[in-house]
Amino acid sequence: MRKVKIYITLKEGVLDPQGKAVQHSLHSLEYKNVGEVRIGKYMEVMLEDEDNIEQQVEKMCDQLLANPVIEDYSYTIEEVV
Amino acid sequence: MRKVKIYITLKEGVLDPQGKAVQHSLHSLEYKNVGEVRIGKYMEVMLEDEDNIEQQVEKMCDQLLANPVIEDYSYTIEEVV
Amino acid sequence: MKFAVVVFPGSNCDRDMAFAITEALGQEADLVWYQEANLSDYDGILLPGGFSYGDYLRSGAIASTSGVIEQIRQAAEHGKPVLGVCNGFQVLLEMGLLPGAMLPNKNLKFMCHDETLIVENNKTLFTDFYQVKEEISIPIAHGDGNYYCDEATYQTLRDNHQIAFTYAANPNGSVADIAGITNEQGNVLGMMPHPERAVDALVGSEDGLRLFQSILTHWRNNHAINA
Amino acid sequence: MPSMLEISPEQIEQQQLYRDMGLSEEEFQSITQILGRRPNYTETGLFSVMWSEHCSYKNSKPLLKKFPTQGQHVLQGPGEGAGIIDIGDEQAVVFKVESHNHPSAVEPYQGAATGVGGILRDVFSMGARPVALLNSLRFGSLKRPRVKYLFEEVVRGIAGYGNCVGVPTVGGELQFDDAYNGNPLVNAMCVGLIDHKDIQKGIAAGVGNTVMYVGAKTGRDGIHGATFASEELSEESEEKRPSVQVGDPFMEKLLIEACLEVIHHEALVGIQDMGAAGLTSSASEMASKAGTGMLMNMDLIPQREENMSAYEMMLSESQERMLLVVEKGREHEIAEVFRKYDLEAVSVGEVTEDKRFRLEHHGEIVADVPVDSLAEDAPVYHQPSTVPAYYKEYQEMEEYNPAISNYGETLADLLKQPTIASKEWVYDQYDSMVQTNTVVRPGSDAAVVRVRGTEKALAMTTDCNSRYIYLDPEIGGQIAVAEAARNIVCSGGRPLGLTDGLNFGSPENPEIFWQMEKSVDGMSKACSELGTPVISGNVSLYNESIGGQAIYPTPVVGMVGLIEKTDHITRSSAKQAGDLIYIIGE
Ligand SMILES: Nc1ncnc2c1ncn2[C@@H]1O[C@H](COP(=O)(O)OP(=O)(O)O)[C@@H](O)[C@H]1O
Repeated sequence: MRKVKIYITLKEGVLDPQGKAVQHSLHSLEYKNVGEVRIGKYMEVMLEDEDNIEQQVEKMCDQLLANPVIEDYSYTIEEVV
Repeated sequence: MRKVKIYITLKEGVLDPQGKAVQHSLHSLEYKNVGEVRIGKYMEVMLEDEDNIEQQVEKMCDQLLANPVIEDYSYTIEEVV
Repeated sequence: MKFAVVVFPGSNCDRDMAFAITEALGQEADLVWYQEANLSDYDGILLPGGFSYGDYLRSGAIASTSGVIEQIRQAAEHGKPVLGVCNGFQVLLEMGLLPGAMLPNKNLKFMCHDETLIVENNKTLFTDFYQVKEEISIPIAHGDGNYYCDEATYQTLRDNHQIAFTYAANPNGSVADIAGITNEQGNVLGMMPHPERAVDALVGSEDGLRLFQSILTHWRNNHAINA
Repeated sequence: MPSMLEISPEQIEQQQLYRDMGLSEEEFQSITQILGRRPNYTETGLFSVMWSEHCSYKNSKPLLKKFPTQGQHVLQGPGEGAGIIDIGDEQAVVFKVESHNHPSAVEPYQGAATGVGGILRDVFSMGARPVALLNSLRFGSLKRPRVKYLFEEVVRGIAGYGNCVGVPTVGGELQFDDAYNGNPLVNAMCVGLIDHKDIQKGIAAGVGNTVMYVGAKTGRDGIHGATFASEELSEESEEKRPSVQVGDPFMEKLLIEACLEVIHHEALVGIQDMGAAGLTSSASEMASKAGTGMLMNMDLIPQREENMSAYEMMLSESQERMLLVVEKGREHEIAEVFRKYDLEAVSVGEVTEDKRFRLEHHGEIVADVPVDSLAEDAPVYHQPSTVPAYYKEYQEMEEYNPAISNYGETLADLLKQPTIASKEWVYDQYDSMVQTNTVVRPGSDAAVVRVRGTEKALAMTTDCNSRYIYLDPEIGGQIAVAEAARNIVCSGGRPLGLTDGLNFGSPENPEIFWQMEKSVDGMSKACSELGTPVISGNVSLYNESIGGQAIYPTPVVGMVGLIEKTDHITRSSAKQAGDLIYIIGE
């Protein structure tokens, strides 16, 4: 069994209205030292072992989990027992 | 400048309809080895250096970024130049 | 009776709420912008539906950190009626005035239609114009209306009769079919369905009007006693 | 890109770089003639978007002229953000339809969402409060996974935007057909209400007045969206993907409220949204309409990204932006109104006398062209038209009457078709009730929205049976208008007028141009007969999938009618057992 952790972020240059709203709110909460905030998704997918697991994860991301038009992704794979 | 990476996940025991739906879609795409899928948030917050930066991050999470009724959070802090 | 309808950036049922008060109930209502609000002059506080701050991060989360929240908390402590509808309910949850949290609807879709609600507790200042177990028709319009709380909280809600309304046919996955809950004192009600959209037969049902009439009658009775 | 590194005018000409921007050789030559010199890179960009089909209607203008646009109650016909029709009591209804087909084909959620955002801005920039949204959608076969994905995401996008801004989505129409497999259609219509005294115009009047920019910052998104919308989809569209814009409905909601407040301010001279071709079209159109010029300082444009060139800023289609012209010296009063909504209004330029459109960047003039040459002097093409081979073939066919053996089965089969089946799955996702004026919700012939404070209500519908139009564009065009009118009448209303969304394939194909011609003829005829003028509309051409398969001709009709008294409202549902059923007509 593997635990795949996937991080999905908006591509650079793509507007992130959510991040902007959160940044604004942090400022009004007096966290004046907050700079840019970008908000993405974090997924944990449990996978039964298979060959080419990395290839599989990338295919899943391209096909479904990330939207390649506006999002990038990265991932890590951990062994679970 | 620091880049804080924040991971927000649903507490164990809290149902994750989105994760369920993604798991289902992955199964119909013939990824039969997919087990549980949990979906959370991934945030990148740029922070100007301050003392007690960890304390600050935790306060931000408690106050706004995570909802303790349903969510847990963890974070890492990186130096940026 | 004079109501404040608290308007956050992104609220969009604020006018509807005010119309329900002024046109259907025949009382006064002011739209008060969250930054300029002075709630002390009002007899009742209404938190309308909509998408405060675009529902970004979590529905109601950003609004629940704004300055006016302290005043809402105080109004609640002073026993004034506080009603949060839809996004207003989400704000009440996020600010911790009511227990629990909202998750996305179980089908992950926004849904908008009439729902049948069951009045579970008619002994609150919001519901005593209804019969207990009465079925009423009130529209819903939400994407994050799947009410969640842990088992212990649910027990407390039940034991204290804090569950005001349930759905006859749970549309969104809410724990125990919960559609609306009150605080322990019973003067704060949060509900996902929109009673302010059900005060005029021309545009749907009139079943929501009695909720506002209950509030008014309670206020009048209190006033008569105090006077 | 700093201007010194920019491609030189000579290179643009020699390497025919203007072609990549969608300009033909003749068009480039005529620009050179207008300017008396070769245009630089920025200027070429300005012309390329303003002379695109999307902004100039260069292929469709001769056809649009055929529509009847006058009428006793018309307060504003085609030419502004949206058309306006009087409904009495010093009130008027404002409406328009807009397409977002190509963005939706590439990124369905954002494409559809920003389509809704754009049509809303067209309506509230006139000074009207948006009271209803409708849409008209076409997809290919639901058996295809990509089509299913497009369909689900488009619906989610329309819901995501419309629900958030608090304007009810009360109606629309939906058809599935293989003809749309590669090219879905997403048309959105917005209806607004206005008091006559509040009607705004997008004009830059008053030499010396200040040009202000409000709303979202300008990013590199959507550069060349207008030309993108004026091309056929190709493999390259995939690469043009960054041209997809992300919408921010929360920002739009703030803009709606702030703009509807600022229109009451006497220091406001003109207001227009930045739609397709963004700053370029809004600024040049406002000046051209007022007979003035404009000088803008690009350094002052709020920017989301670093090192943006003037070209990029002028062509960006970042969403949720408005351009205002304000009396000189009173900018702070206007900025104050926006500040309440956390919006910044920034002075970016001034109205000039010289009728030129000039841009300054880093202390240099980077564009200097006659303002009318952008807004008015685009070429007009009279495309050749030919009767399509398929049409001739159909004309010669014997009339065919299907033999039905089992009516029950046939009926069940019909009802099973996605185009005919209930659309509840779609409209349940739309908030159809917010504003609490929706008397007849989606699912009836036409939606009905009451006019609060009066006895009146508005009936509204979108219609177009594109199969009929494909088979016979002229008759089909008539049918589309007549069907819309019937829907209005059946709801208790008198048709007031219509907006049209002309979705076709490439006008450079004579058989397609024939479809355009004939359907406009048919629609015009029906409009004249029924006394329903066309007060606004939109043209979307080059709707073809990879391989050149054109969609069915799909001229969508969006019609609004007036119901004098809410008692007159009728619904299409059966009322009770025992009632008699009549068929009226032939
Ligand atoms: N098919 C059409 N029929 C009638 N009027 C049209 C049509 N297409 C465009 N128009 C009118 O031309 C004007 C310019 O339209 P357009 O450029 O689409 O506006 P926008 O810049 O908001 O997209 C508008 O007033 C519009 O109503």
